[in-house]
Amino acid sequence: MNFDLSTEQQAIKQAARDFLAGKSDLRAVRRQVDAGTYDGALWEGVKNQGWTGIAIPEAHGGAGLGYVELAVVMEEFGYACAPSPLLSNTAAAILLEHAGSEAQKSQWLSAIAAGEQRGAAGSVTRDGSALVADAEGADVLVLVDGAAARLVLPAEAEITAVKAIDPTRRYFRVTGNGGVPLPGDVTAGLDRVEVALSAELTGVAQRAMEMAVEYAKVRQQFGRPIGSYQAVSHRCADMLVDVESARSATLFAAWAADADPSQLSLAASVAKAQAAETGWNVAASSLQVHGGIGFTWEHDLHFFMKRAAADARLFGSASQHRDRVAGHYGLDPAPAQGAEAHAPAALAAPEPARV
Amino acid sequence: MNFDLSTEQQAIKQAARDFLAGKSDLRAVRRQVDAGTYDGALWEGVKNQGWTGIAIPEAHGGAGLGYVELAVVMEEFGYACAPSPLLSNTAAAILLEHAGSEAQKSQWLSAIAAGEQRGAAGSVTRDGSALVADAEGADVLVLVDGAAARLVLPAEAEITAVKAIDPTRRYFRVTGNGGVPLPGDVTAGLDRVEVALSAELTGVAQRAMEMAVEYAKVRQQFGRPIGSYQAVSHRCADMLVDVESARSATLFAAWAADADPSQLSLAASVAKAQAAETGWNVAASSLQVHGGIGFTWEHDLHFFMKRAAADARLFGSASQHRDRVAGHYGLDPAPAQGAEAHAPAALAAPEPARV
Amino acid sequence: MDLTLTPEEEQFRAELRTWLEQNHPGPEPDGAEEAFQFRRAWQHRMQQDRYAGLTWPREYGGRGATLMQSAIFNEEMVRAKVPSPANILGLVMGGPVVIAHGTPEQKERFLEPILSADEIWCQGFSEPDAGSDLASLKTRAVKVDGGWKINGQKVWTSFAHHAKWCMLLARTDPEAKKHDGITYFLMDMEQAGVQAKPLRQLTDESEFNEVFIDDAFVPDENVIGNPGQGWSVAITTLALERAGLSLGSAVAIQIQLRELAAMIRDLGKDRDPAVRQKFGELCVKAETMRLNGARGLSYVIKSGMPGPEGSITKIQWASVNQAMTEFAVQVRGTEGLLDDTPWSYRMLRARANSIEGGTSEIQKNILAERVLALPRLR
Amino acid sequence: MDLTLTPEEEQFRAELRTWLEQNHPGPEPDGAEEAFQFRRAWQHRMQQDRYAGLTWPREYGGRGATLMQSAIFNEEMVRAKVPSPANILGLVMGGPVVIAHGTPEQKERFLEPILSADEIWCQGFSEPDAGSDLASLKTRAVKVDGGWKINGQKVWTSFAHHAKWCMLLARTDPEAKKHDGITYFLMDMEQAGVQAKPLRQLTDESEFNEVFIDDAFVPDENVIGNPGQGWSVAITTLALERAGLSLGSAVAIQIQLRELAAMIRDLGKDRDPAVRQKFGELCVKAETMRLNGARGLSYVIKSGMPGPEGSITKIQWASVNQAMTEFAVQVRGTEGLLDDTPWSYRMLRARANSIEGGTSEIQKNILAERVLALPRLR
Repeated sequence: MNFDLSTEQQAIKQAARDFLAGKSDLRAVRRQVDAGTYDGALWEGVKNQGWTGIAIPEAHGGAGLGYVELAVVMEEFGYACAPSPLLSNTAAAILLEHAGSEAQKSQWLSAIAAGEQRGAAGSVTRDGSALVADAEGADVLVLVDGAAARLVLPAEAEITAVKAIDPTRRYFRVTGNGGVPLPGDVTAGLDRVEVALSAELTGVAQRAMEMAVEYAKVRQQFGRPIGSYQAVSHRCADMLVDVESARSATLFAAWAADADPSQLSLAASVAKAQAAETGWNVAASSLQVHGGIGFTWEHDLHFFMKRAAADARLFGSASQHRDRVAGHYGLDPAPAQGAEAHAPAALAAPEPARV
Repeated sequence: MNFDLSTEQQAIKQAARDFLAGKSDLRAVRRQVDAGTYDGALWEGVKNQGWTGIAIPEAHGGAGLGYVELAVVMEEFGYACAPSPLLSNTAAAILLEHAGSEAQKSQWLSAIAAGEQRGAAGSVTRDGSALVADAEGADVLVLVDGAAARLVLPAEAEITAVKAIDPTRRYFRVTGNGGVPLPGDVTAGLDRVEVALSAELTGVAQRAMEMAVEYAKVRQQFGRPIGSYQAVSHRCADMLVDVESARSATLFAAWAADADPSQLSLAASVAKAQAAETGWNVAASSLQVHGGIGFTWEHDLHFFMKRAAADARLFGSASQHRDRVAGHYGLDPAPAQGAEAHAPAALAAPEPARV
Repeated sequence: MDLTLTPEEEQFRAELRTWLEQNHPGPEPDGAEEAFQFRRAWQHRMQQDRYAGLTWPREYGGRGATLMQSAIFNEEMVRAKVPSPANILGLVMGGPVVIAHGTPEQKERFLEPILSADEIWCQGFSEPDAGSDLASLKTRAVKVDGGWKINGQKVWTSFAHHAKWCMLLARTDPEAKKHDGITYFLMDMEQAGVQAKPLRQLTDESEFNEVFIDDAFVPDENVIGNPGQGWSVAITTLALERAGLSLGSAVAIQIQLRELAAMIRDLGKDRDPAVRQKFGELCVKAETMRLNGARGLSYVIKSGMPGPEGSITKIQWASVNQAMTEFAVQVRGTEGLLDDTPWSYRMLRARANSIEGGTSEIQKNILAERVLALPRLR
Repeated sequence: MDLTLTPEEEQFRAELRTWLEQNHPGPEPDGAEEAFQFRRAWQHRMQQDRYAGLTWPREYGGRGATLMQSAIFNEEMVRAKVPSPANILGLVMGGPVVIAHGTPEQKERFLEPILSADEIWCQGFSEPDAGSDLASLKTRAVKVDGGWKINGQKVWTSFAHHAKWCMLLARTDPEAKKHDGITYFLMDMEQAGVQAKPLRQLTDESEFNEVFIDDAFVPDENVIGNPGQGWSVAITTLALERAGLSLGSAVAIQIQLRELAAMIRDLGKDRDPAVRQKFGELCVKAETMRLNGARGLSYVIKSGMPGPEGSITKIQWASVNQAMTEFAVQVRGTEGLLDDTPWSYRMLRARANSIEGGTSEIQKNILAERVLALPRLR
């Protein structure tokens, strides 16, 4: 058992870290937020890196790497709070791969994975319209409604910009009943989308924690660094517990997606439930460490807090996932418990004791 | 508006404090726990003080004082963790007063209030039997089932001692379908019983907090008193917020029972929901301040923790009361919201704004 | 213990309600400047019937109201959803500090324009390096002929761009012990040495300003109290500012809880036990905060001085407001990410509640040291 | 990253499962002494197939198992609900410390009786005045002819009444700096100067003892390491003790969560959304703890040394076990006050989780100072 990233995975992480530090540092993020746009050059770079199809099989034009690699990249996008359509594009590709017909896949998946076309995905809300990140300018939309999904072309729908809590990404309402269903296993796709979101949330939380820790080391009050007060240092320790929990859960879910899909349903829900809470809680806690300065627009922290608030609500919420986890642990009526018949391969959650 | 205890109320508080310090200090509590008995002399003293009927009208043989006075006395019984049937006796008297027929009242209430007979009350559980504190040796039992209650004579029921989490009081299962219904307003009685329980919980929490604070002042680790570490001092400050919240809510509910019953339903639920959480949380937090020594039987803290765990579960639970509070604040279907028509007399929770 | 109001208090409330109904200024206009002028007019209306300067003695143009009346007033203002008067800091801090510590000439000069909102007041206490540790402030005042020359920087100053007068703490004796070398000034904001720059918040508003002070001048007659006694002047005002506020804040939260209940019903989640538990818990917390506030007020009315217990409701207010707004956003599900209700703004704004007016950590220090008598850390 | 087990590890698990099924000792008998003898027999059975001393080198009678195998072993022991072996402290601490720091003679003398449970070991580290601040211990050892004379008091000593040997920390040089004057002794418990007195817990059990040491004697040959180096000897053993434990602890919690789910179904509350939320949250916390434990184990396997990150799962374990047991009692409603299921005992016992083995506060200090490099408080 090796829970560490492989040398190749570490190289991908470093490449993503370097790429984003160069192309999307926090001054660049701020510029895009002020302009309400994305940096086209950044997106070109993303495509050139092959990240648009990192976890998509080579047969469908992707890089043929796994969800661990995708999680590694997405965590860095969260760490950088990079304004980019990558997440929504990734969600569309994943849903197409897992739920699309062969025709849909051959028409769209390869193009999206290769970066020739751009996809966007989101979920349908109460009024029947969908909330979709980066819908405008996308070539194809995937709209999820419960366990169903349909593929919609931009021309078939009305796409309206909406003001969202998160200024680092662009959100849209997509209205219209058109489109064709994805016939396959939407849930399998959604679980993998949650892995990507959990990874981004982990990166967001990691950065917010680092900001708090660095500030606590230098900010002096009453003659000593505030990080020497347990009110602050224990707060930071709590952040660490949360961040590591989100990361462990995300990596495990990513690994399950790659190597042991029988564990994915539970693992993805654990990851999203944990990461959604972690993202906001750590960012909010970091703000408390910063005091007033963290409440200013000039400080970068709020971008992370707002991104966390949005990511937590894209696709499944923490409470939906907790409910699902409760089912996995025995609160569903008996028929739904079939998954337990699986023999755990490695790090499986325990079956009931046999003695 | 005067939220302070009156001179008379303060005198009652001091009398109860002195009485219990003299007759039921912690060594006495420990003796009773070891023996599994109550101190008969203590009960005689309680009767002589008139506390068996403190909030019962003089017409029914009580002292004709109010629920504030009852709350003051019950808080002291919690503060002392006194092993005594007073709480159960009080609950029986309250329920008889508010839900009993005139015949039931004249037969039982005066005798209980005067201390000539002893009552006990509890609630019916899933299997139809009731859990009743101090049922054994009682002259009359009041068993509550939802919004109904019945009066049962000991001869009509089977009374079996049960092992409970709280060794400072004696608990029994009462089985049997006999008895006669109390025809009146059980809910009005129950709300007042919750006031008594909330007061006892407040006293329990107050004592557990004082123990933590005193220990934190004297216990030294790493060369200074542990109370100078924010991990400890902020924990104690949190206890204070909880204890004062429980006390404010309890006193308000007691006052409402006396002076403005239209506010009692909400106030009693707020008090019990807060006090039930406060009792356990403060006791558990106090244990953490104490470290290992607080985990020993020799230390008195655990009596308070266990009493808090039991009180929180007698009659309504915190979650039932939270649900009821949610209803009061607008989550009930419209018909149930009639109570809002009441004009608030003084410290009423706000109506919706009118502009 | 008696929680009923006196007939006079009931009458005060009844008259105030009627007055608020008859004089409600209507919805606040959009735009910061428009809103400010709106609030100035509203204060003027209040002043005409002696509702501005409510607790000020009548001889200074106030109503001489009791603390209880003041609490009723705060509650009713919140309940009626009227805006704050434009010169709120002048009314709740500036006037009281001048009345308590000012010379006859200062009272003559400053009080009336506060009431009329002709002169707006702001507060210059916090500095970038002096937040929780306020007494470490570095802004310097040096004695010059006829007054003081001030240099330094202040932050979190509301209304600085509208203000005529700044209640300024500056260090006049760098040799003195930390708290002893501070003096309380009234600094004229309309001078070349003073620059106010709006501070953009993460909510994208600018409630506050940075104030850059570069060789500003304050004449001797605008020192409040004696030089070197500024800390104690400021402390008494801060304490008075808080007394009676918590009841109003609790009522404001309870009104929002009613709003939230309506939203939950609209979402069809009012029978969801998980939602009811969380919502009920918020109501319990808000109500215990309100009752703690009432108990605290009762204590202040009796003792005349706010005690450290005020920190209890300050902590609770931040905690319950943060929890309530987060829950309101959460209960909307995916649509919670939209900025189409007041809740996402409120959720962000609430993060400052545990910082502004003394962080929750400082409040817990106060409770631990001054109520529980635990040993000091420092 | 690869979370599959190697074929050897899979085989180890499979063989162990079979072995546990075939050799499960059955339910533990009532009564403390009966239970202890039962565990002694169980350890003897384990030793016969080299499952006692699992990670000890084969030359000392162990199995030479890897850390991964050890973690699998802990998990399977929990899953099979077999008791701990009687001499658990000898196996996980005593043997490893003798193997790492002992002389050849000490290895010859002490190791075999640990494995066979013929000699039970206990630990004498904590003292009444030295809890979190362990290095402030006061038990004194004075050099005498051929050995040391010991005086002092220890507390929280498990198995003291059965133990032959006590791993004892005592101060040998009162002049030295706090951590430098401490020596690690193996003290014979069977001597007149040593009295063990059971410490009754609030759960009404006595897992631990106080040990009163009055002129006890330890010969020179029973000092581990050099005099004055006891602190570092103890620290390495404590760290090793913890590595690999968290996986087993997480699995134990997850098994109890399954029990809890069954109880919730029996109560008819499995479809109550409020119950499902709380229960699901507990499952999430337990699972993230397990995964953090696995990640930590993976790190230790690679680096050879447990790092400060182990404090993460220690904190989580206490937190989730306390929350789970409280919820289990709570979900029963009024019947939660009864002591007729294991849950009320577990809820009380869980309160010690955030104290025993290093308080949660100390764990947070460790994370803050050693992982996040925040400045030290002291």
